[in-house]
Amino acid sequence: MSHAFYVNLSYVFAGLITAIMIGWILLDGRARRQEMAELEAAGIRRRSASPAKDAEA
Amino acid sequence: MRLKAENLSVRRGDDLLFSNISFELARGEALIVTGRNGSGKSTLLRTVAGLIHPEGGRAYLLSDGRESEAKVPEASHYLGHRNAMKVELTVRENLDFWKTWLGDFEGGKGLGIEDAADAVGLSGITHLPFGYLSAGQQRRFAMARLLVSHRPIWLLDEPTAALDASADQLFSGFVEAHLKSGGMVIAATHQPLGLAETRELRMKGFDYLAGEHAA
Amino acid sequence: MMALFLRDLKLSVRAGGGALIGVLFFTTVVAVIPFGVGPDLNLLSRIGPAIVWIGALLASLLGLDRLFQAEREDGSLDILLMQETPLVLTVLVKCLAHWTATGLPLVLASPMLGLFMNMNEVAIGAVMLTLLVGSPAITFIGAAGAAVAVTLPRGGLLVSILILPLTVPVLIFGVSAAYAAVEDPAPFFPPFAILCAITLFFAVIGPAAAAIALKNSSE
Amino acid sequence: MSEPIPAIKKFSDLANPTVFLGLTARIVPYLAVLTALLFVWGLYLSFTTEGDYQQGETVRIMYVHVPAAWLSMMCYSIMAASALGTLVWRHPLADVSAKAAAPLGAGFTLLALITGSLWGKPMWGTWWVWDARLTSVFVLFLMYLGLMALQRAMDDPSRSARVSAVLILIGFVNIPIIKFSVEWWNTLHQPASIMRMGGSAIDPEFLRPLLVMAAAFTLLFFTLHFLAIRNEIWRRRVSAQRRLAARMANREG
Repeated sequence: MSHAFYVNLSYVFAGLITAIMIGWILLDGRARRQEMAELEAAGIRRRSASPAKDAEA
Repeated sequence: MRLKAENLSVRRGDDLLFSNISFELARGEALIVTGRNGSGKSTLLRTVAGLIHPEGGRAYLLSDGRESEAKVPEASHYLGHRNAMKVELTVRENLDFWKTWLGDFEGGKGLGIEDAADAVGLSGITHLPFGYLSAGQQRRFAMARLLVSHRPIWLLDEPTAALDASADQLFSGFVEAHLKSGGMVIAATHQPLGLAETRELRMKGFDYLAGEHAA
Repeated sequence: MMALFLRDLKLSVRAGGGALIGVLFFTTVVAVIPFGVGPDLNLLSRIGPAIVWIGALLASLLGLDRLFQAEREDGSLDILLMQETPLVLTVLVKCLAHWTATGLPLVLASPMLGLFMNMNEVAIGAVMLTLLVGSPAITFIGAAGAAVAVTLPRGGLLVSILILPLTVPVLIFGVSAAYAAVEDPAPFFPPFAILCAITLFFAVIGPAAAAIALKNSSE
Repeated sequence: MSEPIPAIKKFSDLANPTVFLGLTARIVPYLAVLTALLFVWGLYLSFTTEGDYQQGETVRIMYVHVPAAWLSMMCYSIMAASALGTLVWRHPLADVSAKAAAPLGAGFTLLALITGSLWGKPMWGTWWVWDARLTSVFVLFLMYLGLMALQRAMDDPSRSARVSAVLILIGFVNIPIIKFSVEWWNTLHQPASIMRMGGSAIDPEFLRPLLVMAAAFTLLFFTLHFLAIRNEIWRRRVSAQRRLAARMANREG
């Protein structure tokens, strides 16, 4: 096999691994953001349901 | 539909834990099994649920006077000491799984996940992992499992053990509603469930009188 | 059934990286071999397929004891048992989910270890293929062992000891098929076909035995 | 999440996760753009410069292999520093930083191993040899995976923090072994040529793309590390808020 093959393959792997890492971090961040939004929504509903109790706490 | 148990006997080791227990339940009837620890209350329930093979006797369903094709375990919910929920999954994932897995027995329909959570007084936290909840909350969601899929027979083993008074009341409400809609309940308990009309089966260990109080 | 499969998959992903630990164990077991036998590349490439297979075998035994024990501890097993769905099918689905979560990553990691053992491309492909076909058999046998040991408080080690002798045929034909692909005189297909047959055989026997054991496990 | 960024009044404010999140939100876009620009430049350089007369085209693999190998060690050093921060100063962000770095380190180490293999095959005729340099880098990879498994296995971050910090520090022994393995033992791997006593031994023709790529990879690492720390802070907040939500639901119910 030609040397160019190995060279290109190594760049492909480099691209692949960095893409996986970037993708994982972005997706993870998005999932956390969504969880926080979900909690926020639940929290607001709880507060509006019983404002007096929340004020005490 | 009627649930009939004939001459159930269960052996543990060399001894008979109980023998020749017979009872019959019609729609809307409840049977409370009482007795001291070790008298075989749990074992009786597990036998009816098909989890223990009885030494003798059997339990079956009667419909229109004939023996039904459906087996008792399929027609029953069993709520044991453990909650049958995974702590790693969220409440919704847990209930969703049981809802799809169990399906509905003919003649009824289970509640939606959120409605069931609402019914046990814990709406709005179904997105939390089950393991984050307190013991009392976990127990309430274990009850919610009974609501999300329809089963005519409820087998309840110490259902109110980890519950405070208000949840206790809540649960009695479920049982009563279930009975009103034509369900049957067999519950093993120390404490009274607060039900108005029930029959009682007192387990006395080995020297009991067979099915004395049962119909 | 799909619900059960997805639930089990979710559980094994969430609960402490099960696949990661399996792959890590696999890699470590294979990686210590060169330290033991010395870094002689010819020797390593000769014993490579066998080492990778043994490593995969041991790694796939790791989480098996939890297959039913976890269900039993939280009471889910009772409810699964009460359903009229054939219990054999339930066990089969659980096995498939377990294999997807822990066995498949091992298969995917095996080419890397093949390189470390200085195996050539054909040998690596053969090992990967035989592992893909053979490792489900280990899970199926393991299910039977896990079901037998489900009531024991410390069943973990016992499961491995019970299962290991039963997996010997899988190992024999898996390794001989892998070698047959590399060494010319022996044909690749016959041992590979036997390996497939073993997996199919255990796919029936394993869940059936597990179902019988589970039915009789509750006290 | 666009939270107002509190001004940094005291040095200790840096320990505040909220301040850190604000800082991240401000810095990361610039870092990302800079990284991308450096990568464009570096890739352009690495494909246009001349090949080596000895190694031919394969010298281009060096432009990814060496930065990845460098990062695999730097990442571990950062984790070791974070572990010290956890154990000595109990810095609240130190454990978060260590946990966020582990998968990145594993990724770059894997990249170094793969590109090394791809370089070794045409040069040495084999994908892998069990020599000191390669083995010690492989051990580093296993350590990253082990640390990830450990951090994931424990649910409670405050408990897992100290345990994994101790483990990280023990594993740090491996870093000097990797660094000096080419000098202590005879290996196939060529010795370091950039950073050594008596000046660089490498032709400036190769040095320029290598340095640009190294800078690009390093910036990439820091960008990702910042983002990963942010994710981890968020994960812990979510977990804390969930427990709170469970408690509040109980009080009302």
